[in-house]
Amino acid sequence: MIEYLDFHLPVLTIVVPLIAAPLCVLLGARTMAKLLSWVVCWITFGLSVWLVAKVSAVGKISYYLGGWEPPYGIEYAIDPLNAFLMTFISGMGAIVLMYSGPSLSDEVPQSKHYMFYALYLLCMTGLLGMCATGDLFNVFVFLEISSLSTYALISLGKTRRAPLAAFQYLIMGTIGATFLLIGIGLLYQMTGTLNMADIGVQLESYRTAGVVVDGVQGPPHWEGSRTMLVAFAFLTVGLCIKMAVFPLHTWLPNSYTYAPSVVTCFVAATATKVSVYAFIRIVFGIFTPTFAFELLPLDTALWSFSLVGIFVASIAAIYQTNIKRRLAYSSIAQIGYMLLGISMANQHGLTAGIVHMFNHALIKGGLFMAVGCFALRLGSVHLDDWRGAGKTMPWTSLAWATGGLGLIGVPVTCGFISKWLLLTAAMENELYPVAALMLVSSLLAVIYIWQVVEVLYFSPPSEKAKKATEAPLIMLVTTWVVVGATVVFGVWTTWSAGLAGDAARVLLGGGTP
Amino acid sequence: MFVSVSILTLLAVTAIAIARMRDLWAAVMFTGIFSFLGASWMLILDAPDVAFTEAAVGAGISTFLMLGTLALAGKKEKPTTASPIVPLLVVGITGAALVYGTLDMPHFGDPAAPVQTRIEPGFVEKSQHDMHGLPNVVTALLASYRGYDTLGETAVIFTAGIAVLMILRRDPEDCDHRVTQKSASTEKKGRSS
Amino acid sequence: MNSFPIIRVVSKLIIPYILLFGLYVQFHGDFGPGGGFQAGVILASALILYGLVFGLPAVQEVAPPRVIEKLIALGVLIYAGTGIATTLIGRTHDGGQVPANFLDYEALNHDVLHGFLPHGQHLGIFLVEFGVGITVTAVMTMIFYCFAGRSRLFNEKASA
Amino acid sequence: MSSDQFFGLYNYWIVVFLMMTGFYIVIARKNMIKTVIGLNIFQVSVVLLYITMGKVTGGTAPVIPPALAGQHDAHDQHDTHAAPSGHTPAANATAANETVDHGHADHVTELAHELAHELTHDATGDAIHGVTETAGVIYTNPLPSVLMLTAIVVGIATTAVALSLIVRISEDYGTIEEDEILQMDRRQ
Amino acid sequence: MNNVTPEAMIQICLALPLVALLLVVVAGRIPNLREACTITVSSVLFYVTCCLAGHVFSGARPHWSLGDVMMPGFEIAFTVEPLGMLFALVAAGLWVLTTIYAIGYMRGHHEINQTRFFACFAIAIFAALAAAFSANLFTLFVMYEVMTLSTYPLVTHHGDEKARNGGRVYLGILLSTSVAFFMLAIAWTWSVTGTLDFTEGGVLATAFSEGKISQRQLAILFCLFAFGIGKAALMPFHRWLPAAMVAPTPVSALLHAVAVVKVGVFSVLKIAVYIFGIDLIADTHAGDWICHVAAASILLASLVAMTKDNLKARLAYSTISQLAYITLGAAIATEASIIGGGMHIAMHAVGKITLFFCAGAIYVGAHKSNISDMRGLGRAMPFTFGAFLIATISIIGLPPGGGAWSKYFLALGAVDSGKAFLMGALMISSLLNIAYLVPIPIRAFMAPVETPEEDTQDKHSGAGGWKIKEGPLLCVVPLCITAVGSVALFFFANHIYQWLLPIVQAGH
Repeated sequence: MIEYLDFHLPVLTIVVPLIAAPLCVLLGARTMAKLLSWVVCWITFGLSVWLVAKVSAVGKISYYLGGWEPPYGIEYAIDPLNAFLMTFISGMGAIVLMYSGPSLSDEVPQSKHYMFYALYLLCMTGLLGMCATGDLFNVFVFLEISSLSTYALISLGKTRRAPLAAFQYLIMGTIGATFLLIGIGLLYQMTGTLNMADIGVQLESYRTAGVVVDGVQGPPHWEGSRTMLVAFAFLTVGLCIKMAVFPLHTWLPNSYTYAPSVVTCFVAATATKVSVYAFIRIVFGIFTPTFAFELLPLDTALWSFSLVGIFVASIAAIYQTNIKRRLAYSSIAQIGYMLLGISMANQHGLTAGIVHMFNHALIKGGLFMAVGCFALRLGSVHLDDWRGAGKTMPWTSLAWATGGLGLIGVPVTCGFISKWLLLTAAMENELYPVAALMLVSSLLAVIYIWQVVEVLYFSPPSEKAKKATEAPLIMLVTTWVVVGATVVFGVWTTWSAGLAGDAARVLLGGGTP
Repeated sequence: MFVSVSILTLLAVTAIAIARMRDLWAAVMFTGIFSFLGASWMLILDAPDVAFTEAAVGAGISTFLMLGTLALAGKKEKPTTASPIVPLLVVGITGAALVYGTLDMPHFGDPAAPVQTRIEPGFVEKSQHDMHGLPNVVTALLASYRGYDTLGETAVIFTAGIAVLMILRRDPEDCDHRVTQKSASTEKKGRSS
Repeated sequence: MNSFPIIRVVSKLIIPYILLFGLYVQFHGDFGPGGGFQAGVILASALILYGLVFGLPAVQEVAPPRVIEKLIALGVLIYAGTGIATTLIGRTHDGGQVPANFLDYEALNHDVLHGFLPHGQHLGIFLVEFGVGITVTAVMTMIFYCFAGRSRLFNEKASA
Repeated sequence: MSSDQFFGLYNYWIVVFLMMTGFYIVIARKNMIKTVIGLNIFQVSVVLLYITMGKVTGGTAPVIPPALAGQHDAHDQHDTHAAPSGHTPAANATAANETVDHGHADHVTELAHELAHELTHDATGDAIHGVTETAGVIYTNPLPSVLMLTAIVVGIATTAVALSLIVRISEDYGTIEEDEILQMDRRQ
Repeated sequence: MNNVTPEAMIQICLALPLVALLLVVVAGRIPNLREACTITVSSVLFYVTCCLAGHVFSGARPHWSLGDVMMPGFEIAFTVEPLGMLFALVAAGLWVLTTIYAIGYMRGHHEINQTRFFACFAIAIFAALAAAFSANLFTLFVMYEVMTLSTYPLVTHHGDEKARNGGRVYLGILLSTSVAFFMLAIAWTWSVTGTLDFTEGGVLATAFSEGKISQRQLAILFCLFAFGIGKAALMPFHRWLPAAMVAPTPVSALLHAVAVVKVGVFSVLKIAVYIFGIDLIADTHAGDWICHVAAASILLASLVAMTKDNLKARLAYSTISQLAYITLGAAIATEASIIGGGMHIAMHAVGKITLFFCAGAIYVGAHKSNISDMRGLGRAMPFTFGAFLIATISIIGLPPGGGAWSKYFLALGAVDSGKAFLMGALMISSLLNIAYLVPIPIRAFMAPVETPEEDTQDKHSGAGGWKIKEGPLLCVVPLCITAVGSVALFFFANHIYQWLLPIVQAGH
């Protein structure tokens, strides 16, 4: 049994939730579906923890689906980076699902619960599949699984704006996916293969031997190949839409705001991170940092977009009275930090970017979970209605404050670790203005977080806050598990920073640890 | 050559026509025609499976679905007041980038293109060996070599099915839900005013 | 639409052939263009045609939404189940048993009714195409139900 | 630009034009159904892009004539009896299986070479190296077709979800013009 | 305590405040038990700190590390050296007194949320000790932030609009400066030197000699540190200090005398000594800009203090001025000035806490917070105002107040460095100190009570109008002790000098 699981670990991690989704529909009953999805989520989490342990022990794992070797078949290629990512996706998935119960009953009609569970599992499957795969087209397919289920989940929101937000996201998301598809097509055309590693090898050979264009041997450096440039551009833009990088972020605020709280928790914690991962994979795994950052000024472009995005989104966040929207803008800003780290393309920067993916998932997950608790008890996510809730919902308020400190990047929370790593990486690259701007921008987070804290603790209670009681135990406990994790991983960073460091090393061409 | 040129021209004309049309019903019909033309060209390009599917999906299901939606949501598009400059600019840049990208592409039908030569032996020979004589190589690829993609595809379809069911199914409880929602929104309105 | 008798008669005549064609496409995918997806679309279109002509209640009697809903799930399960089955069975190699990867149809080799029942890759492809066919048919039908269920036109017809 | 280049690339350009028309409809039009139509055109054009790149001059659809297929079937049945597994095995990189698979992989590569030789043996005319060619027939690369089958299915799935969202929106707002809806929301 | 190693003592010192925190939370519902716990633990802590001080001042440098809990290279580690030890002694000693005082004050004033108050207090003390013992910049920074956050609930203790605004300024300035400047400076240091450890002689000296950082950059870096450590309240980042005056008086005492501001100036000193190295600062004139800023702060803050009628506000500006002395000491960076700065931490702490205790006692006892209302109050509160007078003398720098020595050393340092204008600034400032502090006790004792009827009543009832109406006993006793302490320090200064001497000599 152990041997069986061990051998099929990469695929089981993805297929188990995939199978559970139709089972939920087949069962049809709310409680059964709930039970099943709980169990499956935790199994998936267990499997991915196992996977991460295995990768740490033996290095990169390949799994050939259908037994077909690449480039004929599809390969699952697990290395420290995606194993790490899969662990926290499935972990967040499991914990948010545990959390979901009361909030779900409040926001989604009971008869639709089993479908919610099915779609939730599918969303998780899609995200996990995107991480695990080593095949470009497979990335697209799983991206669509996760996207479609996300659209549907968002449309479950209580107000009539939810379907609208879902539609807007669908249009943007599909444009992004189609751009991705075009990019994949162009790459396929120039290399004749879809396996990422194989494309990398092929491009390497062009770099040394040159591309044959019109039957003429080209010069042995492939920035000359215009097709490759355009392919890269389309992949980047497509993923940037999915990541919600600043000028392409328009879908995100509405989606996060009007989706049911549970969906927001899960999506905010995981979805954009996976696109960031795919971007990392494409830049470092297929093309090379040399191509992306030296031949193309992508690094400068990313810094400028990230920094502008961080400032614009943070300032926008300050002006939002809807807390979910406020956090949504904050998410856009935080993506900027991840990209800043990645664009530095060195060990420290990349580690910082990857760690921040993880840390931000925890922080934002925790904050949105706290918002969900408030939404359940206060029936509103407007700042005005939250006045004085610190008295009646002390634990939830404290969770918000703690998570908020993480977002600000106060020491002893994991937000500090990412910020610190980013800062030192920027210093190492002698990007002093970037470092300074980054720090100044993080002060904006103080404003939009602390305003809420003040409202919670120092305002005369609103009508709703007076009547409110503390959130249900299960929601409170899970929220605190996540918020507690932000503190735990702020002190004990050996695991997260260590894994991220390994991942960065592998990506930068170093040997597996 | 002549056939393909004329089909391509027709495709372009249809696309422009759709873009300019305000009558949604006609636009949907033209989209169906567009898919059909596309399918015919795919047939010329030796992709009968895709052509078959595109005809069934593009000219069949999606037209049907869109007509169904039109019946529920209205048939006329309102003229937009927004200036088309920005979209045109975006499209222009994207298109220019793509055309720029084509310049180094292997030419149409080039037998030496990486797509044709990279995998050695190619899928056709390999599948003959592996599949014990399965005539349709596309099916072999679809279901076996890239069977996992197809599992993903089935999952996508499944997702879409559940999604549509969840978005559109009316449940008795759903009605109550909408009522409470309406009252919540009026409450909010009252407060803000 | 059901007020036109000609359409009713014609569709009654056509539907069996559509179904037959759908089944042909489903099981003949190995040999010519076609496969589970196309077959599913065709089979669903037969149901949809039936629904359009004879009304939603009539077609829902033939294919109840509850059943269709379960079929959506069933198809995916057949597909993924085939994959899981291959991992569980493993493949025979040099007389010994070695693990077979997910969706490795080589594990489905068997000697029962050799030459009559498909085996190995053929069996695998048959099974997964079957799964795809079921899901696609069910999903397309379900989408039709959902859209038609929202349509005032159909609801009035149901009450009339 | 040489005429050679023009004739080699013009159908890509038309495909690009089609894509951009679709893309324009998506971003310029505020009517939701029109947006979805644009998305459809965009996606169909991408399918055309892939299919175009798979085509090889003088090629034919990758469906092997049954006569030829039968020939191989016979060959393979013989083969199957000799070795129960006749295709490239799972050369899984996991350490445990490596040794087993390695030997097997060699064996299979050998088989594949033998087969390739056999296949090209009676080929007529100039065999262009590497082009998929069996018994004198050049086959178009089937992989783009397969990818696009998946993409079409994904496309219709997206369309279905989009349209169902439109139905809900039009029920809730009474319109499917994005401008009007945004105005209504702002007024609220 | 003889068989306990100094390393273990560090652990005990750091653990005790946390134990206190736990006990306070657990015993929150029973005030007497809660306070007993706090007092016991704080007394034990003071005892252990004294024992540790014995080791450290006789030359030991105990070290304890939590290991690389953070990223490799960033460890939470503690090394005790004399400067930190002195600060820890001050903090631990004053914690006992502040606790006692706080009990009197909080109960006398019927404050709410007392449990939260004592809990946050314990965390603040923990952070102060940990910062004092920190072995590297990283630990120092972490503890600095912990301190900021743990004192925020104290500042906003009343929870009203005023408290919220005060807290906003407090948190805003402290967090902003620490994130925008301090963190940047740390990262810069890390990127230049590759280490954050406090090393005798300074880590930047090597980097400078290797040309990794220029003279001008060093000056900028020093500015970043000096301004980044917002708790040092260098102008123009001083606004938080008066803003934090909304807090209850024991908190003000804690903020202004013991924990918060002292962590700030202590950090500046420690960075000057162990990151830059006093020789480097002296050679490269890295501190020159800050010298000017500090001198300006000293004078301006004193001038502003004169305009304030609210006693606590006046004391707050006085604090800003006095803190700038210490920053100045660090920026001048001669042996004498560093010792003077270090000494001033202790001298000012004891003096200023006395003044705040007095302000609080007056508030509890007479419900007066404005200086103009305190005419003749000295007759009713002789102990309080007596202590006030003594502390005033110390703050001004007149013998027999402890402040005399520290100011003497600072002046000596200024002369050594050849910056005569600094000497002038110090002199003028002392005069200003006299001008804004001395009138308070003088008026309290000498001036007639304003309301005549009350005056006559007093004459009738009491012997010569001396009707004693002091604050609660628990308030008055601590302030007498600290007043006596500030005099004692005058005679004790030589020891402090001897203790601090190793830190300035190590670099040579």
